[in-house]
Parts: sequence; C-alpha cells; structure tokens
Amino acid sequence: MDTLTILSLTAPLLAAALLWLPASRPLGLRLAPWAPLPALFLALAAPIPYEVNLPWLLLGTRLGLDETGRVFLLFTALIWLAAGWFARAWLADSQRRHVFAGFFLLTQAGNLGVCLVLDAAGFYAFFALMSLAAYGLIVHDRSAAARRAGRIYLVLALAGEMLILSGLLLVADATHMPAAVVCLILGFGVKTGLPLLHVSLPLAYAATPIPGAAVLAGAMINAGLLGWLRFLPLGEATLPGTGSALMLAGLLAIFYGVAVGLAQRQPGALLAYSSISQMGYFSLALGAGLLAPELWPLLLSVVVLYALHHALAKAALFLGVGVAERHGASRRVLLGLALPALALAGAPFTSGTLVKGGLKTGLANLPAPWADLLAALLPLAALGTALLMVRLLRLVGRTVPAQRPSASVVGLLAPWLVLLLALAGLAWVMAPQSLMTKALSLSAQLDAAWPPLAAVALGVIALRLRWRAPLLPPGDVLVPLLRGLAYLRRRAPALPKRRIALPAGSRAAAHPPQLESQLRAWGTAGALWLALLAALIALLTGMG
Amino acid sequence: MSAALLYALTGAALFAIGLAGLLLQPHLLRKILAFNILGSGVFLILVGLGQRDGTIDPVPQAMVLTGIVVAIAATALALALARQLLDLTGQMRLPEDRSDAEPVDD
Amino acid sequence: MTDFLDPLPWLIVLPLAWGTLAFVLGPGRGGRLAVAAIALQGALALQLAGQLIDSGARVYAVGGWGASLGIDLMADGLAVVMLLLTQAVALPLAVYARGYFAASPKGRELFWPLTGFLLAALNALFLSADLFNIYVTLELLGLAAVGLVAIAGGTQPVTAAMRYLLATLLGSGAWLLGVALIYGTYGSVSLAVLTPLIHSGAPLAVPLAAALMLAGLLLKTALFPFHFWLPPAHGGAPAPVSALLSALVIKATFYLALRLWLELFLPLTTVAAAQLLGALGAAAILWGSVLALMQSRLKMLVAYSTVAQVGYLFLLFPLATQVPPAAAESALAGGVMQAVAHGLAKAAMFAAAGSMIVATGRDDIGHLGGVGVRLPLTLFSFGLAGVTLMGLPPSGGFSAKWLLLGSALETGQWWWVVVMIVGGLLTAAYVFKVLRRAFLPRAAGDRVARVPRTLEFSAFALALASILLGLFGAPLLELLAVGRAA
Amino acid sequence: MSDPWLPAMVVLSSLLPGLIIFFLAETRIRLRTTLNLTGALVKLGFIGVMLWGVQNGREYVFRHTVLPGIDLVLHADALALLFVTLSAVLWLFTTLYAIGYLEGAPNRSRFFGFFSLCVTATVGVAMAGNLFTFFLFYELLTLATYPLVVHRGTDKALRAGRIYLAYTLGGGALLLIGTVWLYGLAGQVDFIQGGSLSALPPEAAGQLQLIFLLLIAGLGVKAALVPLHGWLPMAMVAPAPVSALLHAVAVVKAGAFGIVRVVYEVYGIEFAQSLALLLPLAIAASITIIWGSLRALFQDDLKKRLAYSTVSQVAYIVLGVSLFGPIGTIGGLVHLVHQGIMKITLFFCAGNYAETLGIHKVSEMDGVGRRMPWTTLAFSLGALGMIGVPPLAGFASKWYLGAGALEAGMPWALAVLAASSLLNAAYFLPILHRAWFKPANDAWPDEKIPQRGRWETAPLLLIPPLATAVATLATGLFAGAAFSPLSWVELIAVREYLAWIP
Amino acid sequence: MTPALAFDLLLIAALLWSAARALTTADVFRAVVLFIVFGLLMALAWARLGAPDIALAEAAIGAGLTGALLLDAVGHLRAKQREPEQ
Amino acid sequence: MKAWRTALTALLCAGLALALGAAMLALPGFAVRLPGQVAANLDDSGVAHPVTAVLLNFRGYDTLLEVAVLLLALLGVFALSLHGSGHARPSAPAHPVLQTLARLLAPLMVLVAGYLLWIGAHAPGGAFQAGAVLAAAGVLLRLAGLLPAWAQPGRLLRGGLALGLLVFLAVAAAALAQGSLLQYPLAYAGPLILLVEAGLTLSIGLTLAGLYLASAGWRQ
Repeated sequence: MDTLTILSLTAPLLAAALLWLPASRPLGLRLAPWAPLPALFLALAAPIPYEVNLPWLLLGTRLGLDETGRVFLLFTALIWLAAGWFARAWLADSQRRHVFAGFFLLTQAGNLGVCLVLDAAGFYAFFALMSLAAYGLIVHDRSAAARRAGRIYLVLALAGEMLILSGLLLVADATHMPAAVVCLILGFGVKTGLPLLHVSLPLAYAATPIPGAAVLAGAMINAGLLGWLRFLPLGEATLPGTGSALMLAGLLAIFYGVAVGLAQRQPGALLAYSSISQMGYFSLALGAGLLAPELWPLLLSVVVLYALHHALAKAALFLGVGVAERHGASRRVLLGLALPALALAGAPFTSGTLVKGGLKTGLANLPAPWADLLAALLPLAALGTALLMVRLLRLVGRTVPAQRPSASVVGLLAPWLVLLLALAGLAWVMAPQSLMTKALSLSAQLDAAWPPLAAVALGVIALRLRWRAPLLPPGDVLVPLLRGLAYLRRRAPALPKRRIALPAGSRAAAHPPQLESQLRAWGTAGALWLALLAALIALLTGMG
Repeated sequence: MSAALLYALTGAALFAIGLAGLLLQPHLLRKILAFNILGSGVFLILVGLGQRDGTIDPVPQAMVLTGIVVAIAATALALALARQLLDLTGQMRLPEDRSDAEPVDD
Repeated sequence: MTDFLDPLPWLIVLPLAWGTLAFVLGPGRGGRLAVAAIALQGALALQLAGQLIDSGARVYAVGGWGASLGIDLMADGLAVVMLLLTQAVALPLAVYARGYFAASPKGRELFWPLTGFLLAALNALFLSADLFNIYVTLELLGLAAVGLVAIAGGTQPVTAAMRYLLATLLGSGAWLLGVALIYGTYGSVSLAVLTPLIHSGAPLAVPLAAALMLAGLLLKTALFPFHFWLPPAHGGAPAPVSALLSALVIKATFYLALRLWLELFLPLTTVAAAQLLGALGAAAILWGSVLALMQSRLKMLVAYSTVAQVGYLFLLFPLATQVPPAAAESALAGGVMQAVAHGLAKAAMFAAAGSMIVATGRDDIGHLGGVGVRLPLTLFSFGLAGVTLMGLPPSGGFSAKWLLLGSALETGQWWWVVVMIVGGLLTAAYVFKVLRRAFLPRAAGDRVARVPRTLEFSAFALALASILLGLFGAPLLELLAVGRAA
Repeated sequence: MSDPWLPAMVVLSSLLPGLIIFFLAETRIRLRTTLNLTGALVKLGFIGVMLWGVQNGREYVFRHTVLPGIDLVLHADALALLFVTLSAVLWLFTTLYAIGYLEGAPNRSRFFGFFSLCVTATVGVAMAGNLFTFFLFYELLTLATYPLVVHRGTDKALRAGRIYLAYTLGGGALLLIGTVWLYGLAGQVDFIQGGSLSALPPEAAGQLQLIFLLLIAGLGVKAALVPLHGWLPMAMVAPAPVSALLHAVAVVKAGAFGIVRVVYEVYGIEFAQSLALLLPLAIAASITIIWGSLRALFQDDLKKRLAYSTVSQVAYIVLGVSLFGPIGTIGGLVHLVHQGIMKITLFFCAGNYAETLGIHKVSEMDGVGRRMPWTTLAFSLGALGMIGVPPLAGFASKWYLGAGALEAGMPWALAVLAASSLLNAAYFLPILHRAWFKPANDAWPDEKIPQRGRWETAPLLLIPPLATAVATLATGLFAGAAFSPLSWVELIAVREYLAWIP
Repeated sequence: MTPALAFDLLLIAALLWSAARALTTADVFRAVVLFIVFGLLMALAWARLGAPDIALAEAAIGAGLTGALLLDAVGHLRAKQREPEQ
Repeated sequence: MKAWRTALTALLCAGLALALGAAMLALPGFAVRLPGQVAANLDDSGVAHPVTAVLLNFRGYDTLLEVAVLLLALLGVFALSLHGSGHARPSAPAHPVLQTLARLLAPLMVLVAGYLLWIGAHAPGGAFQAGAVLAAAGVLLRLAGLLPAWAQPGRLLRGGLALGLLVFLAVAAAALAQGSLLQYPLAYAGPLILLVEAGLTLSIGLTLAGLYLASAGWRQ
C-alpha cells in the first residue's frame, strides 16, 4: 500500500517531468491522461483507515486515507482521469498542449495529495501546489481575459494560502481557536467561493479550457471543502457565532449564485455561479456543524456524499459543454447534459435527491430559528438551482457548432460518458442505507420533483415572453472594485525615490585649506604655542 | 640675591626676548639671531641657577659648552637653509610670512 | 668580555659608527653597510628585550660613574619596545631605500650617514635617563631629521626643512629651559634622582619646567595645532625619509612626553591638563583626517594622516591620568601599541606611496589608475597599512584602538570613544580614496612602470608586520610591563 | 591532525589559495582554477570531519591569545558548522559560477583573491568563538568585499563601494564600541550556549541594554535591517557572483549570524527576554520584512528587486531569533540556510540573464522561459521558495517562524509573515508570469551567448543555479530527513535551550 | 651698591639692550653687528659667572664664528638683493 | 589679526619671563650638589680641570653625541650645497695685506690651538676652544682667498672630519671591556682623554671651518 500511495502522488509528477524535456515529451503526453489511475486504484482498494509515515518528507509527512478521504480521492481521481482523457482530444491540435499537460499534472498531483495527506504542513504543501499550478491552466489561452482571470485568481489564491497557513499554525493551539477558525474558513473559502471571495471563480471557469475548468469546478473546489472538513473543529467545539455567520454566508451564496448566474451568457461563467451556489450548501452544513456539534456526524456523511455528487455533476456538465462546443448542441448532447443538470437540480432518482434529502434531514434538528428558516428557504433554493440549469441548457442549446470538428468524437464523448455513468451510480453505491431509503421514499421523490418541473415551466414561459435576463459581468462585485483600485493607482503619487548621498567631503569642508595655511604661519603657530604653554602652566600649577 | 641669580633672571628676560623675536620676526636671519639669543638666555639660567648658592658648578658649565656647540651647529644649518631658500625664492622668509603670501596648498 | 657584548651601549655606538663610516665612504655609499648594521642592531634590540623579560629593567651607568654625577641609561619595557620598533622599521626601510635611490637617485648622497645619526639619536633618546643628555639626543635627532628633509633639494623641501628646523629648535629650547629650571631647583638632571624628589608641592619652577618641556615636545611631535611643519616636511622628502620621520621621529618626542607625564611629573599632572592634551589629540584626529581627505598628492595625504594618527597617541593622556591603575595600564598599552602600529604602518604606507610615485612618475592621486595591476603587492601593502591606521582587525592599530576604547569606556570618558570612532571612519575615507583610484584601469597617457622587487617586498614586510602585531601583540605588552609597578 | 587545528585549517584552506591567487599572473587560469577548487574541496573535507565529530558530541576549539585577556577563538560548534557548511558549499558553487561568469574578463586574479578572502572571513565569522574574534572577521569581511563591489570600476560601482564602506565601517564601529564595552563590563565574552551575561549584577542591566542596542545596530548594518539597509540595493552593481556572495553566503549572513550569536550565546535568549530586548528586535525585524518587500515591488531592475527581497528575507532570520522559544529559533536559523540557497539561485539566474541575453530589467524578461528554460526553472524554484511555497525550502522556514511566533506569544508576527509572503508573491510572480507566459519580444537587449547545441548558456553558468535550485527543492522536500538543515538546526535549538532549561 | 654689582647691572642692561636691538633694528647688517656685540658681552658675563671656559668658547664660537657665518649670509643677501632679476 | 597676534605673543612672552623670574626667586635650597662630587672624583678623572673632567669623563657621553651633532650639521650643509643653485663663482681676489696677515696668523693660530688643547687638562681651554681657533684660522685663510670652497670634500678631508668622532667612539667602545661605555681605565684616563681631545680638536676645527667653507661654496 505504501508503494501505491507514493506512486499515486508521484505518477503525475513523473509524467510532468517527462514533459519538460523535448525528447521525452511524446511519451509524457501519452502517459499524462492515465496519471490518476494509481490514485483511483488506491481509493478503491485501500483498507480504511490506513496511514503511511514519511518523517523525512517535508516537516514529517503522514499520508493515508480515512472514509472521507477515500470518497474525495475517488471522485477526484475519477474526474482527473476523465478530464485528462478529454483533454487529449480537446487539445489535440494545440501547439502548447504539453504546457497545459504539465500544469494539469502538477495541479493534479496537488489535488490528489490533498486527499491523501493527513498532516497540516503536508496538506498545505499539496494545496499550494494545486492552487499555484492551476494558474497555468487558467492562463493557457494567453488571451487578455485569461490573463486577467489568472491574475485575479492568483491574488485571491495567495491571500487564501496565507490565511490557511496562519490558520493551520493557529489551530495547533487551543487559545487561538476563534482566530484559527476564522482564518481557515476564509482561507479555504477562497477556493470554495464564499461570498465576496468568489469573484475569481466565474472568470477562471470561463477562461480555462474545458478540461481545466472541469477539474477546477469538479475536483479542486472540493479540496477547499476538504480543508474545512479536515481542520475545522467540527463536532468538537461549539462556535455559535462563527457557525451562524458561516450559515448565513452559505445561504447568501446559494441565492446570490443563482441570481447572478442567471444573468450570465457564457456557460462557463454560469456554471461557476452554480458552483458558488452549490458550495453554499456546504457552508450551510458546516456552519450547522459549528453551531450544533451534535448534528455533525450525520451531516458529515451527507456532506461527503454531496461533495461526490456535486463534483461529478459539475465535471460532467463542463465536459458536456465542451462536447457541445466542439460538436454542436445536438439533441443527444443536450440529453446528456440534462442528466447532470437534473442531478444538480435534485430531480427524482438522481443523486441530487439523495443528498438534498439527507441535508434537509440533517438540518432539520437545528435550533430555532434556523430549522424553520431553512425549511422555508431550501425549496426555494432548489428551484433556483433548477432555473439555473434550465438557463444553462438554453445557453448551450444556442451554441453554434464549431467550424471544424477536428478532435475525435470518441475522445471527447468517452470520458464524458464515464462521468455521466459515475454520476448516475456512484452516489447510490456510496450512500449509507438510511439515506438511501429515505431518498427513495415517495414523499422525497415528490418533494424533489417539483422544482425542476417548475423551473422548466418558468423557462418555457420566459422563452415565450422573450424575457431577457439582465446581464452582469462575470466577477460581479469585482468590476467596480478593480475600477476603484485603478483609479487610486492613477491618483496615488509614485513612491518617492530615495537618494542616498553622503556629504561630499570636499564640499562640506571648503574652508580647511585656508585655515590650514593660517596655522602654518609662524606667528599664528607661535601664539598658539604660547597659549598652550600658558594653559599648561596654569593647569600644572593647579591654577586651572 | 647672588650675582648668579641676577644673571639667571637676565637669562629669563633674554629667553623671552628671543622667543618673541623667533615668533614674530618674519626674516629668517633675525629668527636665527633670536634663536641664538634665546639659547644664550637658557645657558645663563642653567649656569646662573646652578651657581645661585655662590659655588662654581662645573657641571652646568660643561653643559653650556656642549650647548654652545650644538647652537652653532644648528645656526650653521639654519643659515645654510636660509641661504638656499634665498637662492631658490629670492627671499629670506618662509612663504607664509611673505608679504605676497598666497594660501599654501602643499 | 660579556660586558663588551652588552647590547645596550652598542645600540648607540653602532649606528653612530656606521653613520660616520658611511660619510667617510663617500656620497651615496654605505647602503649595504647600513643594512647589515641595522640588522645587527635589530638582533641587539631583541637580545636586550630578552634580557629584560628574564631579569627586569636595567640601569646602565655610562663611564661607570652613575647618577647624578655621570649619565645613566635606562632600559625598561617602554624603552625597549620603542627600540624594537625603531630597528624593525629601519631595517626594511634601509632595504627599501637602497632600491628607491637606485631608481630615484635624487638625495641619495648623504642619506646613509644622516640615517645612521638619526637612528643613533633615536636609540640614545629611548635609552637615556638624563634630562640634559636627552636634550643632546633631541638635537641630534632634530638636525638629522632636518638634514634628511632637505637632502633632495628644491624649494619645497628646503622651505619645509627650514620650517621644521625652527620648530624643532624652539622645541629643544623650551626643553632645555625646563632642564635648566629643574637643575636649578634640585641640582641634578638624572631622572632616577629627580623622580622621588618631585612631589605635588614642588616649587613653581618645577611645574613651569614641566609645562615648558611638554610644550616643546608637543611642538616637536606635531600635535595639532603645531602640526604646521609636518605635512610639508614629511610630504616633500624622499619616500624612505618620509617613512623614517613619520614612523619614528615624532614617536621619540611622544615617548618623552609620556615618560615625563607618567613618571617624572606624575605628581603634578591634573585631569584638566590631561583633558587639554586629549582635546588637542582629538582635534588632531579630526583635522588631520579631514585635510588628508582633501589632498590630491599622495604623500601629502599620507603626511596628514600622520597628523591625525598623532592625535590618537595623545588620547592616552586623559585615559591614563588619575584613573584606576588597571585602566591606566590599559590606556598606556593602547597608546604604545598605537605608536608601534602606526610606526610600522606609516612606514609601509610611505614606502608603498613612494613605489607608486616612482612607478607613475608623479605624486598625484588622480593618476594612480593601473597601479593595482602593475604593483599589486605595493597596493596590497598600502591597503594593509591602511587597515592598521583605520584600526580594523586584525591589526596592531586595532589592538590599540581596542585598548584605548576599553579604557575610555571603563573610565566613562565616552567623548573620546566618539572621537576615535569618527577618526577611524575618516581614516577609512582617505585610505579608500587612494585604493579606489589605484584599482581603476590606467588612464590614457599615464604610465605605470615596474619598480624594483625590493621596494615592493620591503613595504609589504612592514605592512605585514603592522598586521601581525595585532595577532601577536601579547608579548609586546608583556615586554612593556617590564619595569612598571604593577 | 589534532583537533584545535581543524577550525584553523578551515580558515586557512581559503586564505592561502586566496593569497597565492593575488599574485598569479592573469593568464594562469588553470592554476588559479585548480587552487580555487582545491581550496573549496579541502575546506569541505575538513568541515565534513567536523560535522561528523560535532554530531557525536565533540567540540573543536582553536585558541590564541592576542592581547592579555583577549583571545582569538575559533570554535566549531553545531551553530558554527551550520553557517560554515552553508558558506563552504555555496562558495564552491559560486566559484564555479564565477569562473564561468568572468571568462575573459580583466583582473581575475584580484577578483578571485578577494573572493577567497571573503569566504575566509565568512568562515571566520561563523566559527568565531567570542565577540572579539567575531568582530575581527566581520571587519575583514568588509574589507575583502569592497574590492569585489567596485570590481567593475565604473562610477556607479565606485559610488556603491563608497556607500557600502560608509555603512559597513560605520556599523563595524558601533559593533566595536559595544564589544569593547561589554568586555570592560564582563571580561572576555565567549560564545557559550545559553549565554553568559545573566551572571552580571542587576545594576548592569541598563548598560547591557545599551550595549545590545549598539551590537544590534552594528550587526544590523550588514544584516541590512531597515533603516541600515541602504547599501545593499546599491551594491547590486557588482558582478553577479559577488551579489550572490553578498546576499547569500557572506555579508548579510554575517550580520544575521552575529545577531544570532549575540542573542543566544552572549546574552542568552532567556536573559535577553528578561531584559525586554527581544520585542524591539522583533519589531525592527518586522518593519524590515515589510519595508523591504514593499520597496522590492517597485523595482524594475531585476537585481535591485532581488536586493530588496534580501532585505526582507534576512530579517526573517532576525525575526526568528527574536522569538522566544525553540521553534522560532529553528525557523530563524533554518532560514539562514534556506535563504542562502534560494537567494544564490536567484542571483545566479539573474546573472545568467544578464550575461546571456543582456537582460537586466524585469520588463525585459518577457518569454525568457522559452529561450532559457533551465535557468528560468531554477529561478522559478528560487522565487517560489522565497514566497514560501511548499515543498520548497522557504516553506519550512516560514512554517517554523509562524509556529514560533505563536509559541512566543506574538501572533502579530504571523500577520507580518503572511503579509510579507503576499508581497513576495506580488513581486516575484509577475516575473514568473512574464518569463513563462508572455511571448518574447523581437530581440533580446544584448544577446551575448547565442543558443547553440543543447546549452542555453555557458555550462558553468548553468550548473550552479541548477544545483542550488535542486537544493532549494531538496532542503524543503526532505526537511525532515537526517542531516537536512532543519534537523541540524533542531539539534542546535535543543542545545541552546537545554542550556537554560533546568 | 658694590662696584661689582654696578658692573653686573650695567652688563645686564647692555646685554638686554643689544639683544632687543639686534632683533628690532631695521637693517640686517646692523642687527648682525649688534648680535656680535651681544656675543662679546655674553663672554664677559660668563667670565663674571666664573666660567672662563664658556667665556672662551663664547668669544670664539658664539661671537666669532657665528658672527662670521652671519656676516657671510648678510653679504650673500645683499649680493642677491643687488641682482634681483638674475 | 596680525596685530592681535603680535600683542598676544608679546604679552605671553612677558608673562613667561615674569613667571620664570618669580619661580627663580622662590627656589628652595638644592637637594643634590654636584660640585662636591666633581671635586671628589676629580682625581679619578684623568684631568685636573673640573670642566674638562665633566665634559670628557663624567658627562663624556654628552660630548660624544655633541660631536655627532656638529658633524651632522655639516652633513646638512653639504646636503644643501649639493643641490644648491650655487654655481661656484671665482672669489674676488682679496686684499694683499689681508693675504699676508693670514699667512702670518694661520700658523700662529694652529700653535694657539695646540696650546689650548694641552692646557685644557688643567685649566680653561680644551678641544672646543682649540677647534674654534683652528676654524678661525681656516675662515681667515678663506677670507684671504687662500682656501678653496668645499663643494665636495675629498676622501681625506672626510676622514679628517670624521676622525674625532671615530676616535672618540673607538675609545668609548674599547672601554666597554672595562665594564661600561666610556669607562676609561684609571691609569690611562689622562692619555686617552688627550687622544680623544686631539682627534676632536682636528675634527672640530675642520667641521667648524667647513660650516663656513661649505656655505661659502656657493657664494661668489
């Protein structure tokens, strides 16, 4: 198992290294898609829990899997596998596909590592590797939009890193717990798209090539979630204030994501807002866990499952969007897209029903006023999600087919299908029995059924009435913010250049030579000598 | 007060006169004269004070003999220098003591 | 026969003899004789030092009469340290001078006899324990030095020699007046006899004598503001002469001032007078350094550096006057170390400067470019000497500064600390002013010739010695303590 | 060979070659190179022996009395060996690099002579067994470095040299006063674990605080603590190997190392804490960290940006020292090594850009990653390490520094670290972006070494940065391994704190 | 006042006068002559102090030889001043 | 400035004279008396005249150095004459009367010098006075145009100039075997002093004359 663990982490790195040298580049490209296979195998085969100690690595690294880790590793590896496979076809005729592949593999190594690592420093290390390497994916196009997205992503990611680092250091000491929790929530929140920290997501998802976006949205976003799960004192400490705040933030994200998402035109951006919205559910759940630790054990299993569900669905959506982009939005493609869309919307018999039902149950026991509030709001949220999906399908449906469908259809479709299959089945396989029975109950199915239907209805009405959604730029609040900053920068005086200058000896002392020639005259020197003599006499005779 | 002490007092006065001359007179020849007068004053003090109790003291006398020889040696060297200076500059004064003295920068 | 081989009298007889013989041999001759004789003197000084370490300070009655009828010589630690310094500086300089005058013959005719007398005067002065005898050695020293300044001829050196002669004569005159007063008061000129007689209630003539003698010595030591004669004299003479004068001659009068202050007139010394001397020293440090920084001629720069370095010597007075004995000893050690280190370093610096001037054919800091390439060893020597002057470790100058700083801090006289530090930085400024130019490539139109190997190596030996002094200074201080009440 | 001589041999192994090299003719390239490399390898050999010995509890002390009560002491303890090893290893690489860099340049004998002297001084600083010895080598370092700074002889270089001297000699003077004062107060102050001053009577506290101020101010000049850092960015006019030496191996390190010695082995960390000296030191370090980073942001000149980065990074060491507790100590000390490795990589690379393509400014670096991938890779590793990206060396430092700050009860220092890391990213990442992601301009400013064959530049210019870049990765990645800098530092920290933990 | 004392006082007055005049008189030649006079007076003073050796030496060296040297120098000076532009 | 300087100098000089006078008038009795010691040791000195005893025996070391000073001064004068602008112009022919007088006086003066040297052991006189007379003879001859100027003394002359000092040094050093520098063996003290004085007389005479003659070298 040790070997396999190490292999899971080193396989992408080795493949990336092969890409560095021109000579071994073709081999690296060929192997690149399959780099997550060891990790996938590990996720399936590893005994739970298990641990590998590597004291010489970094600051003493512990690798291993627990139940949560296994699920995360499973879907992460799966998504990376699919995306890698997809990418091979997607970028087949790109000159810089090896560059993309390189960053792809580095990011992958980081992401897989995050799932596998158990100690704080190691987690941080892999998380940073993932975050930074992803920059290469985002700016792959080298377009202005991509660079802008990359820059904003990087700024936020780095700020997040620092918060995470601080949080990880702080969390070791109980006295700093509140500060640690805040740091961690905000730090990982950059990745999970907490409101206001979410601004980079739409830009990045829209700018990144489809396979990259798929892993960003599917796999990496959940790494932030995993960070929360690993390091927040969930189920241990009661932090009502922080918990409530996090829940509020979650609610805000859920609705805000939907609202702004509806005002998007790019599928990538829309999906990003969908992610922001979906991640709001996690915030809600974790906030609940902080508010009421006794609820956490149940919530944990739901959250893990939800993560699996959302990750696969989102990745599948992205791949689907990609397929549509390349091969036109044929009816079959739209049908394929509808599956994850429905799943996200929580339609009956999808994994969505499973996890949303579980979540509702988990949150039902919250103290007032949360229980009532959520009971009222969550259905609305489901409706919002469904609306968003309808809007997505509409946007994709209008996609003009690419001029030259060069990439092999199979190369794009096969990975997508794999993901669709996994989405359809995996959550059910992994779900605990109780959740499953509950989700399959009639009431749950009915509950789940109405929002998609209502959304479709609304969609049709909107289409008929030619409602035009207002347009909001991706990144929403970021736009005015950046304008303000640019204004300030123009206005702010440049830092004054400091000049270091020693007083030039010659200038400062222009007079010495004159005085010196005075001293040289016997008359002066003699008078001075006599004065010294007098002084000495006075001082030595004790008159002084 | 013994005669010797009287001469010693004279020596003090001569010393002061010589000193003033050495310091104030710009002309080198006069400086050399002044130095000799100053020296004579010291010699008088040496012998005068040494014999202030009236006894003849050969030790300061011998010292003064030595001193006189040293003085002529110094005088000769000084004169040689002064003459050389005269030949080189046309004046028997140090540059800083000349009426047309300019700031010396060496 | 053991008396015959006693190193002490030979240290005086030998240089007198070879100086006279060199004169007899004829103009410009006697260099080889001088080198051999100085080497012998060095051996004698070392032997004497060994005797002192073994059996303590010595008193030597010339003619067998003894004080106070006869003249006593005295060799204590301080005297022997100065003797060692003298021979240690003179030997490489003699080697240097042979090469220098071969390359630049102006003034070589009478260099050797004058040097012989100069060294005899120094050795005699350091060993003398008789005030009148010291007067004679002072005159011998002064005339020899003046003669050396003038040997190259020319307006500037002759003017400098004249000025120097007048200053030194006034100084000796004041000294002799002091001696007369002392003899008139006590009836003796022997230090050994006088020291127990002088106490704080001494008649007016004694402090008067002390003031006169000290003032005379300060004039001869070129302590600010009486440095007026020094830069032209030291800057204008041929390089080996400048080196001898800066390294040794002014040290001799400083040595005497120290002797008077710490021994003969100790009961009369006051803190105020010491502070006055220290203040003059401080002024010398600052003034000399600033002027050195402003010079455009290399040797004038080095000469002004001497003005500044003399100042450090006089900081010893306030640091050793009416303070706890340990602090005073430390200050004395520092002052003497400074004298020795400066002697070696300044000799090296003048020698190196002389080589550079010979090589470039002009005495101009602005035209030193290329020296670093052509004369690396010379430049290195200059740099090492500069290190000592700056008081940077590991050098004798540093040890000196350390000791002086230590006693300044210990006695709470922080103002001298400030002066020393500022002086060190200013020193760095002018030393690097030279080094910087010498590092530059040669300018078009300048020439940098090679110089004889002996020039380079003798300067280097001196510079190296000034550095090694810092690492191996302990025996010197051990020697210095001989004959001083613990 | 008996034990006391080993430390002396380490010093001599670069001193002697250096002195010989001075007087070699320009054209004796082979002999010079041989001497240089032999010296470096011999030194490493001696160090290896001592590393083994110290690990097994032995101590190597060379003592020579200079003046009564003042000894020259070379003492190879664990802390000394940390710095010695760093210097010796980096010296080897820098020498290799310099040989390639200066190929065909004038005055090489002088250059390598002073280069060797510089390293001699550094190992002396490292092994100094008391303040006197430390000061001695500290000043020697100043002197040996000056000719290297002005090596090019341009007006700018001379100006930089002047400023360098003014700062460092001034600092040296302060250090001297402090040292002499301390000797007067406490006698010979040997560096011993846990310090020795706590035995002084309590009335001396005021004086000791003042002395501390003097010492730190003196050392802070070389360590480039704000506001004493002005010389460092100026000095970047020196040739690249010299910059590498200044920033990574010798000068700034000597200052920082001195602060380490003063705090731990003169005052003793506990005593320093009780005199309330650590907090001001931490504040000074923090200001330096932030200010250096801020200034770096606005530099277009690559080496200047790196120089300001050094200002900031070296203060990390000081910050670590001022954190009361073993973890902070570990952070500070290990950064001494890590910063050296990373910064030397960066300067090597900057030199490569300048030498190969004539690139001196950040704005000229567009697309250089494709032209010089290996150099840029090395640069990237160095830069990312500086930011503190795991698993590179800088990460381990920052992790311990942060934890140390918390342990010392100074959580605000954590904020400083975070802010500084962000600033580091802000001035390094744009460089990486330009190098890797921007298309190249039509022509390089001054392409000196055309691309031929497999090498993007001269091999001797390429190998050292790659080696140090690998080291950057390895020291971070395998920080937990035995004999990694971190483990060695942990050994030191244990000994420092054991000295006063009853 | 004894005759001896009177002589001494007279001699002292003459010494002081000649010394002062030698240093203040405008003409260099006269100054030198006055100095020679001063030297001879000094010889007398030495005799009065019971120092015939010094008296002899002063007369021969102090007044005689020094005088000759000084006169020679004055002659040189005058010659130089007569041919200023040569 | 200048007037101020002058006034200050004069004032301080006067003050110094007054201080010196005051100090002399306030002197107590001697602590040590040397005349008695000189008298007591006169018999061992080898001469009968106390001043000569002090000069050549008790404080003979001073005299040794003093002779060196004298020679040194001449060296200095030589050094200058070497680089003098002095183009030795032929001296103007002296008055015949002066020449005759000089021819007559010179041998007489040599005789006087010999006498002074001899008498120095018992009465006032001695090497310095004798040397001075010799020198005076030289000056006289020079004035009469009977001696050439010395720009460059020849080897013989150099030997003569150095003779006194060398003899003195040799005697002083030889005395080291007796136990101390200049410690004359009791029996030979008189002859040795005479030997030294003879050498000195010659050298002092030559030197003093040289001081004049060398200077005159670049006179017309």
